[in-house]
Amino acid sequence: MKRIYAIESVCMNCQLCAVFCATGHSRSKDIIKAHNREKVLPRLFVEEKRPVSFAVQCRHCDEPFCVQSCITGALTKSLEGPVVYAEEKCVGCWTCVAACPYGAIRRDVDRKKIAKCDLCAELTEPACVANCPNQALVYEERGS
Amino acid sequence: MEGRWNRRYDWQYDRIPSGCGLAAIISEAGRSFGGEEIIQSICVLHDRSNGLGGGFAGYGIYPEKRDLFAFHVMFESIEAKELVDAYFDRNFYVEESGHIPTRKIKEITNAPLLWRYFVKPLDDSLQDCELCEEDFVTRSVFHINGEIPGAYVFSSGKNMGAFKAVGYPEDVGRFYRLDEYEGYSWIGHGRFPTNTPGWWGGAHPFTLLDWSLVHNGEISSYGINKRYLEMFGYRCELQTDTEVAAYLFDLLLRRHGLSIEVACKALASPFWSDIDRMPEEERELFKAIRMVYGPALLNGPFAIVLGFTGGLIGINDRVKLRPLVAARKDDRLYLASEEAAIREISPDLDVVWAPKAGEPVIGRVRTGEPEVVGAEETVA
Amino acid sequence: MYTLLQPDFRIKRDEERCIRCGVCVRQCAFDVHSVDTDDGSIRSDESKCVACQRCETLCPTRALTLEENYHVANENYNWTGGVLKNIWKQAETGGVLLTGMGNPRPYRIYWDHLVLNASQVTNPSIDPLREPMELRTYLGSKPDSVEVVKENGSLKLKTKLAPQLRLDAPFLFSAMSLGAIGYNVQEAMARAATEMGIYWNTGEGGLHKDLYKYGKNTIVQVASGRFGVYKDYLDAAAAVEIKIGQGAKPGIGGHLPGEKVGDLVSMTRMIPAGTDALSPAPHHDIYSIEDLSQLIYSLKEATEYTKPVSVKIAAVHNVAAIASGIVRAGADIVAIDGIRGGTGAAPTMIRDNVGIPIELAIAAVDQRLRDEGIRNRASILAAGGFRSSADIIKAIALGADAVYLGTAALVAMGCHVCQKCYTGKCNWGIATQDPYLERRLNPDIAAERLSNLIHAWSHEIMEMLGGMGINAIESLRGNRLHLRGVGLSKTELDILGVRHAGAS
Amino acid sequence: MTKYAIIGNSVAAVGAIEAIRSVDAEGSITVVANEPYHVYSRPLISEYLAGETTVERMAYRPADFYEKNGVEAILGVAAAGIDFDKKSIALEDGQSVEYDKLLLATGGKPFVPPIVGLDHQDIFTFTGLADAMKLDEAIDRVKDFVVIGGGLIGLKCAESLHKRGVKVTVVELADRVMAAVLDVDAGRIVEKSLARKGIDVVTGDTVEEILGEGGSITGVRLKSEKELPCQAVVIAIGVAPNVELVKDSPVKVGRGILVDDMMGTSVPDVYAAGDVAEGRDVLMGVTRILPIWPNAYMQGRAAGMAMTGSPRGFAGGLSMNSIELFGTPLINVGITDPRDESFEILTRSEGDHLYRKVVLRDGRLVGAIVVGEIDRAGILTGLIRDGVDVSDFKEELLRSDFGHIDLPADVRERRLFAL
Repeated sequence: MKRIYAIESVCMNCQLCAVFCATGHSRSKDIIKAHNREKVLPRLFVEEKRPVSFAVQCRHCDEPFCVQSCITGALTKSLEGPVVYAEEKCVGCWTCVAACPYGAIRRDVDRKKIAKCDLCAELTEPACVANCPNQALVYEERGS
Repeated sequence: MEGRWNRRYDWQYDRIPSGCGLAAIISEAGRSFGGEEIIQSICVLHDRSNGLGGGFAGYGIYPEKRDLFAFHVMFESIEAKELVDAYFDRNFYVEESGHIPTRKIKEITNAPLLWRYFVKPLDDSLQDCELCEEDFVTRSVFHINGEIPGAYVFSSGKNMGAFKAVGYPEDVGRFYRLDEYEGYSWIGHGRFPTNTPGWWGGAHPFTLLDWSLVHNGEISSYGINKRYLEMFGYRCELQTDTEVAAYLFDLLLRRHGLSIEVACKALASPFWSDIDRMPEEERELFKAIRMVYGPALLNGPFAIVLGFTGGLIGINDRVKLRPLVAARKDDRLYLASEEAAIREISPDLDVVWAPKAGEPVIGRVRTGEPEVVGAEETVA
Repeated sequence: MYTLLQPDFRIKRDEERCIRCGVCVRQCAFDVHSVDTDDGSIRSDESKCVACQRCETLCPTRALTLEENYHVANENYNWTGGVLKNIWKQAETGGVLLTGMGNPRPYRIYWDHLVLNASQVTNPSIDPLREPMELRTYLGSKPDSVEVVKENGSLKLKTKLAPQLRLDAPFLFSAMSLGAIGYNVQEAMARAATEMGIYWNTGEGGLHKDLYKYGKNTIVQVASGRFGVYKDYLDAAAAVEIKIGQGAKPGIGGHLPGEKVGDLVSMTRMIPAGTDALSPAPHHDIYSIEDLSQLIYSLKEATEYTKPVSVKIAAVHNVAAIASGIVRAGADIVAIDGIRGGTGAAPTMIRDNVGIPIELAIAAVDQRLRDEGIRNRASILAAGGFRSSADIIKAIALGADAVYLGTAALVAMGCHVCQKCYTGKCNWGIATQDPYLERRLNPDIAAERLSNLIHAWSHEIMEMLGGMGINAIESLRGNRLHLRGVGLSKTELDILGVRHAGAS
Repeated sequence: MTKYAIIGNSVAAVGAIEAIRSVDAEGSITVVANEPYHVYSRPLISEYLAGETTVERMAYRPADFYEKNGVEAILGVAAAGIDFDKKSIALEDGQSVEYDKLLLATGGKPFVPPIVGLDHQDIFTFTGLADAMKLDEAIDRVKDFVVIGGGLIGLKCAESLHKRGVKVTVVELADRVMAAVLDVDAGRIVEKSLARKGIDVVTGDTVEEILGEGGSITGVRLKSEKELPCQAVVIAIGVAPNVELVKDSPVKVGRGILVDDMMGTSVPDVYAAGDVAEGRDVLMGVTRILPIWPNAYMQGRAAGMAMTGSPRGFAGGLSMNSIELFGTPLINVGITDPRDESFEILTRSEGDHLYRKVVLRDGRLVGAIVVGEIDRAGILTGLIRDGVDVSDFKEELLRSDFGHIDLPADVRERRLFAL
């Protein structure tokens, strides 16, 4: 399946991936509203330790620990490959957070829900990839 | 230099855009025929010219004086002629000097003094400047045209002559009594300049030594062709496309000793995409030609006919933006802007074709003399 | 010392738009922006701002605008703001004023006073979308003529030609050394050059091992510091260029401070890490033209006469005579860098006041070589501030064989011409060795941008050539009749060898 | 066509069904369970009790799960016995189910210690939906609860009861709550967070007798002789494997049903998974019961794969819990409180809200406790699971924002982008 890959050698730590991820997952899809009013959380983490940085999103594992750990069935592995998250089923137990070896699941503490990468299913290319100004994120099929 | 007769139209004569008609006939058997045929042929192309210039060149027309350079000179004034006479006296043996025969006709007016010299460089003169005959003659032509006010050499070859004037070509032919000459090869031209009253010197053909060149087109590469020639000592006094084309042939064929075929490939070179597809040896040759002779490439629309002793070349630019038709009948090769000009004088042709872009059509006297300029044998 | 200098710029932040994402904070190597930990808002200290526009460009909500500080000094026509600030700066530091990029002074740019010709009616223009249009250019020494013989019915070339560089379009990327610019920038140029069939130039900083694979499209430089010059370096290249001078700083050498000499630069330049890399003003083995000839032939010997040798000089007053000497000394290519040529670092006074415009230099050199009948013996490369395909086609019409693109290439890759290259803090990741900044220049993107530029300019040149009724670039080269001057004096026209517009 | 049978209908069964169907679309699958409900999320019974969810929303898989997976679900009917020779399960209603491959996923049952007074009313356990429903129904008439057991179940139950507005006291035998998975420091943080909300926690003590009159509870008496008044008691000490079906059978039982890494029992074609199974612990190197949800799914899945004949194996159980009590999230993984000198322990804490502990053995991470900033704690879990040598950057593990960036570049690249 197509996955998002970070290219660390050209990630410049602007973190626009996070900005556009949050915007893409906002109700308004408006970058200013998404951040200043809706306070949407990005579905990815940018790790940074100068000079290196890179974004980490859900890897949509073949054998996803999060899905196996999810106590409610909110996380499932779809046949097409992505790990699908049904927010309405999530109770915020954070078991998946503990299980995910990538640390790719974010807690939305206020809402007691998790937030994780859905590969921007409705778009042809995830927002983080599409908006990375330095092509440090690619969305492609590699090997498995 | 200001006020010089032959510089009067200096700027204007730079690349006068013109449409033209041209025609040429050669007997590859070397049989002579009268000048009326070429007049008759070019006459058909009347509408391709506008009366502002017509001209001819004939080869084999001075058989008795074949060892002498025939200078055709136009003078604006007697003073100019005196200066030229003095120049010839210093540097040449002058065997004969006199009017070029003309007939008075109402269509041709304002004729300058038209004079003909049969000359030979003095040995002393040649030794003084360590030049061969041809280079010495070339230098003399440049000297007269460049330095002597009111004088213009328009023909300087052996056993050939150029005839040109302001007027329609058929009138120019009658004016110069071409019907009274016989030659084995003839070139004719009618001119259609768009922006200036014609000047006699500006009519085609342009000549140097026995090269004569008529041209329909506009050479966009003129500026660099001229500067390139200047590097080799040519002085392009008239600043016309036709003049540089003539000189380029002189440089490549006579001075660099290239064959006609190779010279034509320099002046109308194949495209790189074609060269890239050639077998290696050929590719390297054409690469070298383009690298070395890039500044000589004639770029822009043209159909050119070049006459020389014993031969004739017709060639188009490398995308064929101007018309040129070729035909054969018996020993004759015909070239013209339009097929009609050929059919007019030879209705029943063996073969007629339109030469491809950049591919020269070469006519050559096959038997006996005269000696062919240029290197080895080439075929059309 | 308390500074009398006012900030050059003002930064306006639209608080309505700012989403406090911190892109500006993380992207500014000059530490202009910072987060106010009290309320999470972002503040800007404009005194540090160099107007590189990195923050402006990356701000996802366009919340930032940069303005010139309107009243930095009480300027007048003589005592301009720039002049006053320079004096204050020097009064505070006692140092030579340093700068980067090309000359910004308003010397006449002749390109803007030259217009091109086009065909109308009497001569058909050529449509490059339908007809072949040839930009291919060979750089190197050409003989006066070729000798061709006929053997077994086929033509054979007898003349052995000197080595040539084949360019698919008349551009090259200028010499910019590893050290002055980052590795990624060189990689991008190397890749774009390879893709587009042109060349890039290492500058005087050696050639990194990983770039040897682009050798076929690489010109290696031999400069006064001889950095990184050894057998493999020469062998890897397509051509060798001896750098005598540079348009941005004629007459002076170069100085790469030790802090920029990290492992990569050290290895490539073959000098110890952390040491200053000093390029002397003259080559200490070239004190005259005959010495140059020796070096040219040494390099030809070393490369077994398989590679053209270029000599690069700054355009100075007697450039034509110097160029002639260089050709006669055996150079296959003469590269001339005009007064608007760029640099990573130069004393401001030198950059702004020494040298002559490239237009005049091209015209003078081309004419001089023709007058001497040796124009074919060397190609002329022109450099120094070419901004567009129009500048380039005019340079070619004046007589250049091809042009070096330095600043334009950098701008294509993202340079915003803030002229702070010498600080090593280039926020665009170009003129820096800082690993945090360097990675901003993604060689994939940069190579593509360069290729795009070359593609676009090539196409524009084709269109203009076609308009003139020309379908091969060599028919325009030195063809000054396709140029006309507008608003130039007789002297200028004479030097350029161009008529005034209106003269037919 | 293979006949698969599964006894039990919780997460291990689901893991097995999903595994089988990923390989074998043809075979028949029969699920037998004594609980009458569609497969539901057992851990959500505390949310149910707290009134934060409904039975419908507790469905672990969609309503059409059985149908979509071609499963015949016999629910509300207990298995009465198994004939391992004939490969047949006898049901309590007299039916029987034949199988080729059998999975025992019978789970656990609440462990009830010998306490005096267990015959009173309003004594509850807390492991299934039915337990939660009974408690829900009791809340209206009870003001004070005592929860016996300060482990995960006990505390979640206490929190839910507290949210319903009743007074709760937790009694824990050990010296701290969640003693099985937390160390003293972390335990104290949890206790304080409970105390802040008004839940009393008694540690180091236990209920010896449930006091009452006429069947109704009036309080409990602790070992310390202290008495706590209450009207109901929840016994939430833990669960014991439900091994009754295989008593006196050839299936070997330790504390639970002993399984190998393919989840196979001592009897061919019989597998066990989930809270009933005693499998290998990835860190301890011993077999033990790990009654946690993710473990049950993974075991079920491993068993399912093995039953189809394409075994993937089970990587081994890993103790891992995530719990949030009154807004303090907490995660524990692996070995968290070793007493052995061979372990290296690093900790960092900030007040009562942040605590981070990592446990190393031979340079490898084997356990961690994260309280408070848990967001990226899964990375630690991954390092534990994969046995990554962390000795070069062990101090970094204590940072809340510890991430892949702290790993050597090559390790990072492999770990992040292997897929």
